[in-house]
Amino acid sequence: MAQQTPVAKQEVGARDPRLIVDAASPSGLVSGALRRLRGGELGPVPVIIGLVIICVVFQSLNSNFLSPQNLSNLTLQIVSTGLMSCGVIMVLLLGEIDLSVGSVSGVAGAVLAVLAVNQGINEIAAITLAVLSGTLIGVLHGTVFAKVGVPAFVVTLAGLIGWQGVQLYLLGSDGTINVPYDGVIASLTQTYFVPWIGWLLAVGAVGVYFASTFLGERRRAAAGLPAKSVLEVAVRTVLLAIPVFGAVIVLNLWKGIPLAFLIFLGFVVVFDLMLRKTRYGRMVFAVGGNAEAARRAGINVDLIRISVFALASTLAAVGGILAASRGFAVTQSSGAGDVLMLAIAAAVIGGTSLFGGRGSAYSALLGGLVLGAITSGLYLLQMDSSVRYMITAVVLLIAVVLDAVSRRSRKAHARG
Amino acid sequence: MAQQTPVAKQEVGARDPRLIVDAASPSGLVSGALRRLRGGELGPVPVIIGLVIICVVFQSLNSNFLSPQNLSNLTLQIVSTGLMSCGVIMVLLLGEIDLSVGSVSGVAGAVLAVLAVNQGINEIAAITLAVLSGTLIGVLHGTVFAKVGVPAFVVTLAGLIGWQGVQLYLLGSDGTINVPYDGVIASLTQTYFVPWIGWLLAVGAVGVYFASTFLGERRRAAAGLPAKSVLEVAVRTVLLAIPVFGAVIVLNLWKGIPLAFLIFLGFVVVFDLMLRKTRYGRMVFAVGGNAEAARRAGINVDLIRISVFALASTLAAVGGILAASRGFAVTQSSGAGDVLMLAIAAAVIGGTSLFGGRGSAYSALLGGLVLGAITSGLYLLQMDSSVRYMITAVVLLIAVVLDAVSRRSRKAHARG
Amino acid sequence: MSEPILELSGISKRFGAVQALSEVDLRVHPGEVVALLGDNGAGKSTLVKVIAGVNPADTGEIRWEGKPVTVNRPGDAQQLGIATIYQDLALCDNLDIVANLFLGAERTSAGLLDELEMERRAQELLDSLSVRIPSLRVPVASLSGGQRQIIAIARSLLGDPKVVMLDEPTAALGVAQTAQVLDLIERLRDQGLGVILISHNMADVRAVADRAVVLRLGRNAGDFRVEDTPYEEIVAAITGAADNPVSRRAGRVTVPGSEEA
Amino acid sequence: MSEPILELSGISKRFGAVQALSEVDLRVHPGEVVALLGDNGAGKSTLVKVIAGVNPADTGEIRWEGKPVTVNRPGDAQQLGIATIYQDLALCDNLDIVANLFLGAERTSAGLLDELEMERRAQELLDSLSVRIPSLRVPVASLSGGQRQIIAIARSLLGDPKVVMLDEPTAALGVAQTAQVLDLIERLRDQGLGVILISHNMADVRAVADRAVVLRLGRNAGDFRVEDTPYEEIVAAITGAADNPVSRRAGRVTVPGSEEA
Amino acid sequence: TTTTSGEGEAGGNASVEEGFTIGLLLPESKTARYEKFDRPYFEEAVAELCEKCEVSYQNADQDTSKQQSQAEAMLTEGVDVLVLDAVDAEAAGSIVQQAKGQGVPVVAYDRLAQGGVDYYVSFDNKTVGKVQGQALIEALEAEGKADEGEIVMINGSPTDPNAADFKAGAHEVLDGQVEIGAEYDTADWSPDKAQQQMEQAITSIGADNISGVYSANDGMAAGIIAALKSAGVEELPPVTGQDAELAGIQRIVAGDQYMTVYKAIRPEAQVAAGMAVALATGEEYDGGGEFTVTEVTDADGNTIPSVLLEPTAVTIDNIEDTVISDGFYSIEEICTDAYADTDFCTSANEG
Ligand SMILES: Nc1ncnc2c1ncn2[C@@H]1O[C@H](COP(=O)(O)OP(=O)(O)OP(=O)(O)O)[C@@H](O)[C@H]1O
Ligand SMILES: Nc1ncnc2c1ncn2[C@@H]1O[C@H](COP(=O)(O)OP(=O)(O)OP(=O)(O)O)[C@@H](O)[C@H]1O
Ligand SMILES: [Mg+2]
Ligand SMILES: [Mg+2]
Repeated sequence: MAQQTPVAKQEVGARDPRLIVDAASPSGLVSGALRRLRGGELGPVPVIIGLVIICVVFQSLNSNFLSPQNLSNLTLQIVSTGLMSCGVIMVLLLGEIDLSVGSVSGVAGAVLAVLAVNQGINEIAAITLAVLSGTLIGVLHGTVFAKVGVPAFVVTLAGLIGWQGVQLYLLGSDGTINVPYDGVIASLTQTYFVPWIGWLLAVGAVGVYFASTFLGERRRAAAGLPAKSVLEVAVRTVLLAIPVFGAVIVLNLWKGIPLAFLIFLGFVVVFDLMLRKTRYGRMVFAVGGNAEAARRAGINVDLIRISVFALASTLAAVGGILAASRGFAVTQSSGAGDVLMLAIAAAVIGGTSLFGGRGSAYSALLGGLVLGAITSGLYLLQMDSSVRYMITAVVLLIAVVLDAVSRRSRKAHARG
Repeated sequence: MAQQTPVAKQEVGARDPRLIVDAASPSGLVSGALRRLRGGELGPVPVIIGLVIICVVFQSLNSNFLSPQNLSNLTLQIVSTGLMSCGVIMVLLLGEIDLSVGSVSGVAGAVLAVLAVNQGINEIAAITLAVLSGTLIGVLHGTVFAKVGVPAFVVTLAGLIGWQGVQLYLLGSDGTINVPYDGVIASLTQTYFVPWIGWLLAVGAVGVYFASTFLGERRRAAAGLPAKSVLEVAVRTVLLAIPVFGAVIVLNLWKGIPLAFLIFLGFVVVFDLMLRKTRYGRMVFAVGGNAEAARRAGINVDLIRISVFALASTLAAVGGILAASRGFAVTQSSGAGDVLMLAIAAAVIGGTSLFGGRGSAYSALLGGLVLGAITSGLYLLQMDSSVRYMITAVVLLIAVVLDAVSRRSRKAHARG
Repeated sequence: MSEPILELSGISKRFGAVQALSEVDLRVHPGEVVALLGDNGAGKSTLVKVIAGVNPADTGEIRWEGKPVTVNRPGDAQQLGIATIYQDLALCDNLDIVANLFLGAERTSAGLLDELEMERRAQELLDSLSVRIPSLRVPVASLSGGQRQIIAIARSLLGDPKVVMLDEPTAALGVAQTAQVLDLIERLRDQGLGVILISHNMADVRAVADRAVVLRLGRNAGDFRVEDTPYEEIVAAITGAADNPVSRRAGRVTVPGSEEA
Repeated sequence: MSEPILELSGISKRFGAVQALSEVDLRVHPGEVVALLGDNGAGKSTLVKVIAGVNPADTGEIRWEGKPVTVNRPGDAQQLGIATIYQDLALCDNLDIVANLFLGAERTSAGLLDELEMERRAQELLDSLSVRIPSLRVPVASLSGGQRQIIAIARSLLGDPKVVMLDEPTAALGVAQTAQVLDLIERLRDQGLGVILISHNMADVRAVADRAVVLRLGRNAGDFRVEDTPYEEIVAAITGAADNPVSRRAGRVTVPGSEEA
Repeated sequence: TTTTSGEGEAGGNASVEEGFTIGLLLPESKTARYEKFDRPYFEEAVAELCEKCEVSYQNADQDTSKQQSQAEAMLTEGVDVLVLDAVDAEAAGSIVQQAKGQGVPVVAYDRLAQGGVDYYVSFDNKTVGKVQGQALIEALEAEGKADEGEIVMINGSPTDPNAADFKAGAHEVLDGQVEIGAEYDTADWSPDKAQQQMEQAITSIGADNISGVYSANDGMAAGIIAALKSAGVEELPPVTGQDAELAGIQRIVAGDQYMTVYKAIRPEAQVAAGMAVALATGEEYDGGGEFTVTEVTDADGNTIPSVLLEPTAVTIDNIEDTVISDGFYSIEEICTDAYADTDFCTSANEG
């Protein structure tokens, strides 16, 4: 009765026969990419496609949309909220939420203005103190959350309200404080780099990416581990180089690369490296994925939580400082309104999960660009606010539908 | 070498010897309550204690705080946001979030005002249509979330923005529409019941509670299942009767029980029963606890999700209608501002988890009362906005610290 | 032999870059216990999920009582009469034991949940499986591993299934509970149900299974009458080699002194 | 015999209304494999978590190499040299296999994670346990039950522990993998480590354990030399009765025809 | 079986000798004027008229339902008269109704609350918009650019009904006189949003084509000027404003902002105090010889005795005669280090 199929004896450690390997050829790359597209494993690609669609549509409606001037403005418009997003992402990775980033940015702006303008302290010292005030606030939030056990939502809601009170109090009865047009603070957003610096940075970044990836894969191959082919590394480098060089060309057509945008990009890159390449980042992901497992692995979960909230508030403070720099003023409504919602939304649109353990620092950049492009385009088109609100909603949905659909097909595959 | 301890043979189904049973005596009840307090199993009790502390402090600072007039106002002040909270709780139980409740309440108000005032449609018909518009919106949100797979945060964020646009559009350039002072709509919040009706309702509610609990426990005992003693049922009934009768006495000292507050209470009670006693409620908890397990149990997860979003928007619409009734007007800012945050915060403060699967409809009432009491008390004390914001934050934290600490001790016990 | 109640042919299923199942066939007759065996990661649970409608197959055919059917949702399988105990149990940690047992099949009276009736039935059921659980009203998150598994097993007995699939049902169970579950499987067979049993415990398989189907790296690797086949042959089919850690270990233990470092 | 490396006395632990452990004692010597046995819900995993510092005991004393110690956090136990494999595995589902293996003990070079080195070590380790996993860079959420368990076991081998506690390590493992893990336990013993093994599989226990400590309803219910004690006596201690489902089943299977309905 | 809130007797039985309580409800805390000027001026004026009187104060943070709750708290406290600066004049009807129900008279302050108030004192919102528009046209004509280029209009919040009044007033003047190249409503009156809108307007119209900017208030003017500066505009076009915020005045001094609307808040507060005291003591308010009482009809057709004050456009030329001579700001406050070497400050310090 037995009908045994003969199975060849296989060496342990040999490549698993079930693993579908893409050939190291151009056609293999393409078929692999298609397979991943269908399987929803493409990471940020759907959102990038959404962004491209938004750009094409707006450009066809108003030819100024893709003009160097508008794109240059766009890069500056997203900086402040983008930095807050970057901090929010850290908190979202933990599976928590920070509602206070807007208020904290406002307080930091107020601290900066009071110190630098009213008290006449050296601007650089004032900036440092404003950033530190953000850090302190974050440590406070984190401690109440991690040590006392008040849900992060409530802690940071109290922060949202309370720091707004502090901001109003600091600004006093005059309300608005003007920041000088020509100081260090203003220069943060008023400085543009001359073309060759832009090119230097771009070529440097792409070169470092290529070299590190290429060497890394070579070392992997040498160690007998699965590695990407030279072709794939080259293709990836080119895919990176296109937007980077494109951005440099466009920005150089206007005033050059804005310092503030570089600061933002720098934070994104550093945070990305920190999250992916350091023990600290690994621990953040672990706590967000399964806090109890992380605790059992000997990770000091409370410390991670406190530090993440501290980072989030620090970044919010930096965002507040750049907002003050860009508006040449700190007002009682700095950081209020929909700043918080935009910061969280950028993170989520960029692909960071609200449920913890999944996401990347690049969400801040991508999501920020999507939201910034929508706003920028709609302002160019000049519509009634009621219509503008409705269209914003629709465009927002369109930008994420592609991502949602591909994610959904992955979810159908996920283990329950 | 073997040193076996003799173990008596035990009947399967007998009470487990490890289970600590509180004696059915007054001292047993007290020791049981203390044990639960230490173990953090007290449900809403810590928040109630927090509420009592807030009341005592404010009363000592301003003797009008506990005056019948202020308490009567308080009951009306929390109704509109409380109803939205009730809907938000449903969504939170699913482990999702609804950012659109404020905007939906505004749209419903606008629909109501446009139909009843501008179009002159019968007020009751207008109310029905406004509620239905809320339901429709909810179905739309739920469908995009459940079927297309866009994260609920993004769907309802688009809702938050888009429905505000619709509201502005409906209200047109005039902006505010006044609702007549003497119509059906206005009477929703302007009606108070004469004393005996209040007493009738209170006695009826307490009586029904006692009878149903008593009979239920008798049936359990008869079926050989662990049941509460008559003493415990009596104590619980008294603990319920104190606030209920107290509220009736106080409200009767002013104008009587407000109809709007009864509507709110009615929704809370009905939603609580629905969540705890019906198959639908069970399914909501199951989806919130483990959506994949619910799916494997044959539950139509998509349908549950859509229905929950529909309920949330329906309740938001009802909240919007009551807000219009209380303010005699629908404005362009109806439902905007911190309405959304308050609705979610009330749910969380009341003990509903942001992570799904844990919570109760009573959170809306409790959390609403905490937030309402803080606001009301601080208004009585008359402070600068800046100071008021700061104090609100501190009081908010105090109100939940007790709950957090007791929850934390439970969490330390939880299986990872 | 009677017509098979459930028959799969050519089932393939891919996850991303992994081909978890390739062209798998399986038949179950009424009143038959089929053991589905295979190494870790061989694709057993994936096959169960295909049949249960949790993860529908990419290609392949499912026949139920001879007729082709489509099983795209868990509800489809339940309607056919397939009850499944998943390896990961699929319990709602926030719900209590009674709620988990009756999930999706709650008893109601007058539209409301009949908690009394459900709790009574639950108590009966668990007693019959000789598990001791201090209280039926605690969330299942606080239960021990074996207690959780018993809850999952008890659940499948509530409906009136024609085929029961058990994915490693006794993995976390104590000796007494394992014996009860094996008794249970025999009772199910005697009632004419088809049973698919996944287990790594050869003793259990030999005790209750009629036929053993072996998967290896996602492919069929043998179909044996359990009674007629020596233990070593089945293990060799599972591991894919006659010289495997099991036989090595067996050899070593019987010849003490020949241990390698 | 040498001084016990780990000694517990009078350990009690309560969860809400359930007294999960009452006055439990336990000793482990270097180079000794102690099997911790008991029915489902007897309190075995709770005891393991007490020792590992996950859920500290309410009362009772822990001695390490003769000296009293306090173990309030998992870090404390790790510092003493206790490695633990939990029954619920405690993996981070969102992280990949390599990240899970090295969680809390990542290898770095120049401040950055040394992924290459970690992946190499991981591959070696898993090969030595003869598991086949298509790719080491998939999130553990997508692994099969047995694959997940092997990851958890492999983790404990990375440190340099003095006592290893394994809570049902082979429950989800295939026959080959189980044999490997038993080999592994013997290797650990031969290296002079103390091992606490929880298992419901009597065959495995008999194969590797020196001593068996039985828990019943949260209390000590026996301490046997495995070699000298007949199977039935241990089972009777576990179930608390000589007449239990195991013996009934054994009796019934050997005398066919005497089945009850 | 139900009772509805009954009408009480309108106030009028308090006396200045014994003192009474006046409730002051202001709409928001995010523009400087309310907490910095309206409240203290009003308290001063009351203290002058009635030594023993108390002023009970609340700020609604731009939220109608908050204001309603605050009014309720005051009625609970037992105030004798309410002075109400409504967040939303129309929606304030419910507050007026409730006050009347308890026999508490109401003075509508700054904005004409519906529901039949007893007195009204204000700078008319529409007039403010007209003053802004007029000033902008004058500036353009002075530069001879009235029919060159386009102007950009940045209005207030689309959800703030007062913003609609300013906008309507401005349009009345501007429409037909100048070409409006772009127009935006700004959520929350947010300076950041105003800045972004201005940037987009610059992109679509071109910086050189913008001859002037209508900004509904000073806060947004800050953002607008930031956008112009960032775009590298050297010669800023005239930018309007409102509220005479200190930062706004400083920008005017520095030559960045063209004008702001100054409302002489002190007389407004004095009139309101006089009306409140008169109502509480049951007398009639006659303007005390300084102000003329006219009549205004509200949307429900009630005739309200009112005092209407004129808003003033403040430019670099009349700062001294307005905000400084009224004691609104001192030279020291305006001429901080950053503005010390502007023409205005150097001449002010010399003179
Ligand atoms: N959702 C998924 N995504 C990706 N890969 C998956 C998924 N589910 C299963 N796999 C892969 O498919 C293969 C088969 O897994 P399956 O769970 O069916 O194994 P199994 O035979 O049940 O093993 P075990 O005996 O360990 O339970 C494994 O290699 C696993 O990694
Ligand atoms: N966090 C907790 N909260 C409440 N009760 C708990 C908790 N953890 C365990 N228990 C209870 O303590 C008892 C012992 O559980 P434990 O997990 O130690 O059993 P076990 O001996 O490991 O059983 P198994 O063999 O099934 O794994 C069980 O009745 C369980 O319900
Ligand atoms: Mg499996
Ligand atoms: Mg266990």
